[in-house]
Amino acid sequence: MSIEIRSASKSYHGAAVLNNFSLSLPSTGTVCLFGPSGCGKTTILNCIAGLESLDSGRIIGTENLKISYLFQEDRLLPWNTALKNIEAVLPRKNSRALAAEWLRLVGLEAAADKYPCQLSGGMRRRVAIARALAYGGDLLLLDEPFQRLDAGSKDRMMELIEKKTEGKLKILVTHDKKAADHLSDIIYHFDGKMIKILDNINSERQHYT
Amino acid sequence: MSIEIRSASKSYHGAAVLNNFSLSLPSTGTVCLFGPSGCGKTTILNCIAGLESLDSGRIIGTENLKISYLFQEDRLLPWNTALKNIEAVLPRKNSRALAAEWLRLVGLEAAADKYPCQLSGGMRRRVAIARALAYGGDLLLLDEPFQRLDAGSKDRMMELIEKKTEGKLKILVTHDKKAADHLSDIIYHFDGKMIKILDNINSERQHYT
Amino acid sequence: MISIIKSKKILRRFFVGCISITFWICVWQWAYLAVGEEILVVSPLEVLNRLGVLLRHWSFWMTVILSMFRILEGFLLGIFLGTGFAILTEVSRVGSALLRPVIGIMKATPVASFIILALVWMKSSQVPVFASVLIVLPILWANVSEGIRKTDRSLLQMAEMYRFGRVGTVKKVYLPSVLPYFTAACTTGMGMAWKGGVAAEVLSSLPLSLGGEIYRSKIYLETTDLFAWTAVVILLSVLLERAMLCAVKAAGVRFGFYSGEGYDEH
Amino acid sequence: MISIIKSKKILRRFFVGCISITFWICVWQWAYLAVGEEILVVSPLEVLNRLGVLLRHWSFWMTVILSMFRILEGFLLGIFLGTGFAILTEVSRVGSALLRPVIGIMKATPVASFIILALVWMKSSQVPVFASVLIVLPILWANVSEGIRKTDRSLLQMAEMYRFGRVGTVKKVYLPSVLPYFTAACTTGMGMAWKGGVAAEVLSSLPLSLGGEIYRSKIYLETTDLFAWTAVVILLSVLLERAMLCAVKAAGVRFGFYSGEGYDEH
Amino acid sequence: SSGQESSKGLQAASTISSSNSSSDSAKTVVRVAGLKGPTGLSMVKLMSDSRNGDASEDDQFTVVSSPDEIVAKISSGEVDVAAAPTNLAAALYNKTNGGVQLAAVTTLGVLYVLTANGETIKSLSDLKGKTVYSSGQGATPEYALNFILRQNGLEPGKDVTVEYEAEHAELASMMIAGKVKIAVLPEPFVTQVLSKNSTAKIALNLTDEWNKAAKKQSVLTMGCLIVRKKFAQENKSALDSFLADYKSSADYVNSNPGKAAVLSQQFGMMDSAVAEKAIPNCAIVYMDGTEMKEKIPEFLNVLYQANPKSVGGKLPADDFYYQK
Ligand SMILES: Nc1ncnc2c1ncn2[C@@H]1O[C@H](COP(=O)(O)OP(=O)(O)OP(=O)(O)O)[C@@H](O)[C@H]1O
Ligand SMILES: Nc1ncnc2c1ncn2[C@@H]1O[C@H](COP(=O)(O)OP(=O)(O)OP(=O)(O)O)[C@@H](O)[C@H]1O
Ligand SMILES: [Mg+2]
Ligand SMILES: [Mg+2]
Repeated sequence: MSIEIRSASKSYHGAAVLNNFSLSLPSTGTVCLFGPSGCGKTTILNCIAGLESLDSGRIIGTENLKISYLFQEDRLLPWNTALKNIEAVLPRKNSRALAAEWLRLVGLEAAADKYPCQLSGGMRRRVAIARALAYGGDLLLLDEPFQRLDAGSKDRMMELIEKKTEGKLKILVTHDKKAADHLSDIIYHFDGKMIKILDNINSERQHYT
Repeated sequence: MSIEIRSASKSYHGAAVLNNFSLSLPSTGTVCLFGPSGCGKTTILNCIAGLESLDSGRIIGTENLKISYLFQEDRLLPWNTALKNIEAVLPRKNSRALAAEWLRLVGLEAAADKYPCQLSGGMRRRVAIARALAYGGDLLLLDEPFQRLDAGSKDRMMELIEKKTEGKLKILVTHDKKAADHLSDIIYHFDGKMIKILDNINSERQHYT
Repeated sequence: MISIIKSKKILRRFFVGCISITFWICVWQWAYLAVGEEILVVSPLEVLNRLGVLLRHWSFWMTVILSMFRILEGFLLGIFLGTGFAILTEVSRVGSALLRPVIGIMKATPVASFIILALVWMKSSQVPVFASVLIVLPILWANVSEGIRKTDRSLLQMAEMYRFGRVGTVKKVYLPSVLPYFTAACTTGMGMAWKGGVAAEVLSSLPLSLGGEIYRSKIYLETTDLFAWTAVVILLSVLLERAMLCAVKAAGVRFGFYSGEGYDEH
Repeated sequence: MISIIKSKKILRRFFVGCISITFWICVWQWAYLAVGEEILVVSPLEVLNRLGVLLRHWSFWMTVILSMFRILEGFLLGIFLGTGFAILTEVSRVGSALLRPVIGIMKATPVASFIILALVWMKSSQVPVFASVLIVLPILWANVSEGIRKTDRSLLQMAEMYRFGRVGTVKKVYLPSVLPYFTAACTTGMGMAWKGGVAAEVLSSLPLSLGGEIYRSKIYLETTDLFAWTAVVILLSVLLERAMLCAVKAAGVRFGFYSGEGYDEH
Repeated sequence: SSGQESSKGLQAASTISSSNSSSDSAKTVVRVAGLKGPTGLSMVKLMSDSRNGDASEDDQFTVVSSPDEIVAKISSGEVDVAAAPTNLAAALYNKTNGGVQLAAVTTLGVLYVLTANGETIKSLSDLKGKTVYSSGQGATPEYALNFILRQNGLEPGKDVTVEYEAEHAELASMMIAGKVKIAVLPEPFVTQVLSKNSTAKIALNLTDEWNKAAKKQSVLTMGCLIVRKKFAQENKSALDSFLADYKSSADYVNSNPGKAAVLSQQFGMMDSAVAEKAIPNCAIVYMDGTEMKEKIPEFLNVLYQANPKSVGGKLPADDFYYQK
C-alpha cells in the first residue's frame, strides 16, 4: 500500500486551496502536516478520505482502504451515549465489551452512559479518539487529535495511538509542536505548497524551528 | 468590582463537580484555571456567567456585569457570515466598519463574507475571539481560547487579548502551559479543590511543573 | 429521585390540564347561557348526561370502534405512504419528479371532486379511510422529507467513513434525526385524520359511524346529540394522539435513540 | 459562473417537471380509455378544451379571484394565528395550558359539527375562510412550536451572554432556526388551505366560487366541468405555493438569514 | 342576453297578476331565505318582481344552499320566512318549542323510480324480487319508499332489496354509466339521467304512488315555507299578502316553465337548461290553510313511525299549522 497524491487542485468559489499539489506517502509511519490556520490541511484529509472531490488531479491507493478518520470536530452521535458511540463502529459481536474496554483505555469508564452534551470538551475528544482507534482502519487521518486535552491526557493518548496503530500509516495534523515532534517520522510544513522539514524515516530525527 | 465564589456546590445526577468551593478573584489581571479534562472548569465559568445555577452557595459581584464569554465551542451563528457574527454583538452604529476592523485584527479580512461552515476550524476560533473582544465585556471568560490555532496565530491572539483588555479581569481556562505562563497573574490548579500554584500579583512570577 | 421528579412533573401537568379543561367548560357554559338557544348551543351538563345514556348502548361502542378502526387505518396508511414517498423523493430524482405532482394534487384536491370516482371503485365505508390517507400523507411527506434534508451532513460523512452501511446509517443517523419531525407530523396528522375521516363519514352519512351520527344529529336538529358525538370524536382523537406519542417514544427508547426535548432528561 | 450553473439547474428542474407532468397526463389518458365512461373520467384533451372555453368568460376570472382571495385570507390568518399560538404556548405556561385543548379541538372537529353555529355568526361567504384557518392553524402551530423547541440551546446561551435582547434573540437566533419548520408548514398549509376552503365552498355551494362550480358540476353531472374546475384549483394551489416559497426565501435573504438547503449555496 | 329579454317580457304579466294583491298593508319588509334546488323554484318569480320593484312589498331574498343555513338564519332571527324540507319544519317546530310555523306546502314529492337498460317496471308490484338503488338513507326518501312499498304489500329488504348509495350524484352517475337498472332519484337528477342516458325513463312517480297508498289522506311533500311564529303574530297582514304573492309566483312557474327556468338560473336556484325540463316534474304546488292541516299530519306521522327523530321527536301540535 502506498498512497500518492498527483497534481491535485481544489478551489472554493475560485479561491484555490490546493494548487497542483503532489505528495507521495510512505506505507507506514507517521506523516505530520503542519501549517497555519486555514491553509488547507483539513481539505487534504477530506480529499484523501474521499469526502470531497478534487477539481483536478488524482489520489491513488486509497480505494477500498479502511480509514479511521478522527475529524477536526468530534462528530459524535448526539443521541447515543459514549459507549454506544463507540459500539456503532464495531462489528456486532462482543461490541459492548470491546467498546467498554476502549473507553477504559481513554480513561472514561465512568462516563460510559453519558450523552455527548453531558461530557466535557476533553471527554468528547477522547471518545472520538477511542472511536477512531476502535474502528481499526489501515490508514489513520488524525485532525488535531489532542485539542482540548490536558497535558496528562495528551501523553496518554499519544502513547495509546502509537501502541494501537503500529505498522499503519498515520497522517497527523496538529498545531502542537511537541506532539508532532514526538509522534512523527516525516513532517511537512504546508502553506500553499509542501516543504519537508523533517524526515525521520531516512535520516536522523532533528529539531526544527 | 471584586468577584467572590462562596462555598459553591454543583452536582450532575448525584456526581459532585463543585463541592463546597470558594474562591476570591482580584479586580484585575488574568486568573488561569488549570486542570485535567472533565474536572469542572467549564462548569465554573458557566456558573460565573450565570448560565448554570449552583446547587448551593453564592457567587457575588457578577450581577449586571457585562461579560465577554468565549465559549469552549465557538457558538457562531451558522446562518450569518463571519462579519455579521461580529456585528451581532456590536451596537448598531458603525457596527459594520467596527466588525470589519476586528476581523482584520484576527487576520480574517478575506473571510468576512464566509459562513461558519465555510471556515476552517482555526478561522472559526478566531472569529469567536474577535466577537468576544468586540463585545468589550468588563469580565472576560476565556475557555481554551487558543485551541485549533497554530503557533503564529496563537501568539498574535495572545497579544491582541492582552492589548485590548488591559485593566479588566480575565478568567482563562487552558491546557497550554506556555500560554498560561505568559498571560496569567495567578494560576490555580483545580482538581476537585483549588491549589494556587502561582501568584504573580504579589510575588515574583515563577515556573511551575 | 429522578423518578420522583418525573412523576411529580406528570402529576403537575395532569393538574394543569384539568384546570385548563375546566376553564374551557366554563366558557362553554357561559356561551350556552349567552346564546340561550338550545338549538345552537347546549349546556355541557346536558351533553354529559346524553353521553351517559349513549354509553350504555352497545351500538355506541360499535360506532366508536368501527369509526376508530377506519380512521386508524387511514392514519397508519398515511404514515407509511407519506414516509415512503418522502424517502423516495429524497433518494431518487426520478421518484421526486414523479411523486411531487401527485402530492400537490393530494394536498389541494377537495374530496368532493373525486368522491364519485372514488365511490365507483371502493365501498362507501372505505371513503373515510381514503380521506384520512389523503390528509395525513402530505403532512407526513413534508415533515419527513424536511427531516431527511436537515440531517447533519457531518454526521453522514462520519457514517460513511466508519462504514455504517446503508442500514446502519438509516438506523443510527437518519432515524434519530428524522424522529422529531416525524413525531410532530404524527401529532398533527392524528387530529387531521379524524377531521378528514369523520367529514367523509358525514358526507356519505355512513351507518354505524361517528360521522353518520353527526350527520343525523344535524339534520334532525338534535343539538345535544351533535355535541355529544363531536365530543366523542375530540376525546378519541386526543386519547389516540397521546397513545401514539407514547408508542413513538417507547419505540425511540427501545431502538436506542431518543426523541424527547433534550438528551438531558435521560 | 455561479449564476450560469443556477440557471442551468432551474432549466433542468423545469424540464424534469414537464416530463413528469406529461407522464401523469398519459396515465390520465390511459385511465380515460380504460374506464371508458365519460361520466366518470373524461379525457385530458376535453378538459383542456373546456378550460379554453371557460377562460374566455369574465365570470371565470371573477370566480378564480374571489376564491383565491378567500383562501389566501384563510391561509394568511392561519399562518398568523398558528405562529402566534405557537409562540404563546412556548413562551407562557398558562398560554400553553389554555391553548392546547383549543388546538386539539380545531384539529379533530369536522366542519359539519359547528357549521350551523358558525353560520349564525358569519356570512356564508366567510365559512371557506374559516375552514382554511382551521386547517392551516394546527399545522403551523405544530411546526413552529417544534422549531422553537429545537432552537439550539447553546446559541440561546450565547445570545443571552452577548445581550442580544429579546428582539435581537428572536431576530438573530429564533427566526433563522424556525424558518425551515415554518417553510415546510407553509408548503403543506397552502395546499391544505385550498382543500379545506374549496370543500367548504362546495358545502355551501357559494355563488362565484370554485367550490360552488365544483358543486354545480357535480349535481348536474358535468364531469368535464368537474375536472376542469378541479384542475384550476390544483393549478392555483401549486402556483401560489411556488409564489409563497419565493416570498419566504426572499424575506429570509432580505433579513439576513437563509432558509435554503445549506448555507453553501450563498 | 336572451334571459334578460325574456325576463323583461314577463315583467308586464307579473305587474298585472300581482297588482290586486298589493294592498294597503304597512311597509313591512319580509326577509325570506330560499333554498337551492327544486324546493326554491316556486319563488323565483317573486324574487324577480321584488328585484325589479314590481312586487307589492320590497321583500328581501337570500338564496342559501343547505338546510344548515336555514336553521341558522331562522333560529337567529335573521330571516322571517324560509323555504325548508317539510320534515325539517317539524323538527324546527319541536326544537324551538313552537317557535316556527308551517305557512304553506310548496313542493310535493320529487322522487321518481327510474329504469334503464331495458328494465321495465309498470307498477310497484313489478319491483318484487328486484334490487332497487336509492339515495337519501335516513331521510325522507327512505321513509317514503318504505311506506309506499309496505302499503303495496312489499317488505323492503325481503321482497325488494334496496341498496343505498351515499350521494344522489353518485347514484345518478352509476345509472348513466349503466351500472344500475332501477333507481329512486329526486329532481333535478332525474332530468340529468334522462338527458344523458337514452335508455332511461321514468317508471313511477312516487308522489302518485303515495297518493294511492295513503288513499288521499296525506301527501308526500318535500318542501314547504316556514315562518317564525313571532313574526307571523306581529305581521299577519304582511305575511298574508306575501303568501298570496307566493301563490301567484308558484302558479306562474308552473305555467311558464321556460321563463321561470331563466329566472331560476339568474337567482342560482338551478341551471336554466335543467330547470326547464325539471319544472314539470318538480310538483310545485301551493297548499295552505285547512287543506294543509288535513294532509300534513298524516304525512308527518308516517315519518314519525319510521323514525321519531326525523320530525323532532314528537308530532307537532295544531299551532304548527299557520292559518290565514
Ligand atoms: N465549504 C467551503 N466553502 C468555501 N470555502 C471553504 C470551504 N471549506 C473550506 N474552505 C476554505 O478552504 C480553506 C482551507 O480550509 P481547511 O479547513 O482545509 O483549513 P485547515 O488547514 O484545516 O485550517 P485549520 O488549521 O484552521 O483547521 C479555508 O480558507 C476555508 O475558508
Ligand atoms: N449537563 C450535564 N449533565 C451531566 N453531567 C455533566 C453535564 N455537564 C457537565 N457534566 C459533567 O461535569 C464534569 C465537568 O465538566 P466540565 O465541562 O466543567 O469539565 P471541564 O473541566 O471543562 O473539562 P474540559 O477541559 O474537558 O473541557 C464532567 O465530568 C461532565 O461529565
Ligand atoms: Mg482544519
Ligand atoms: Mg471545558
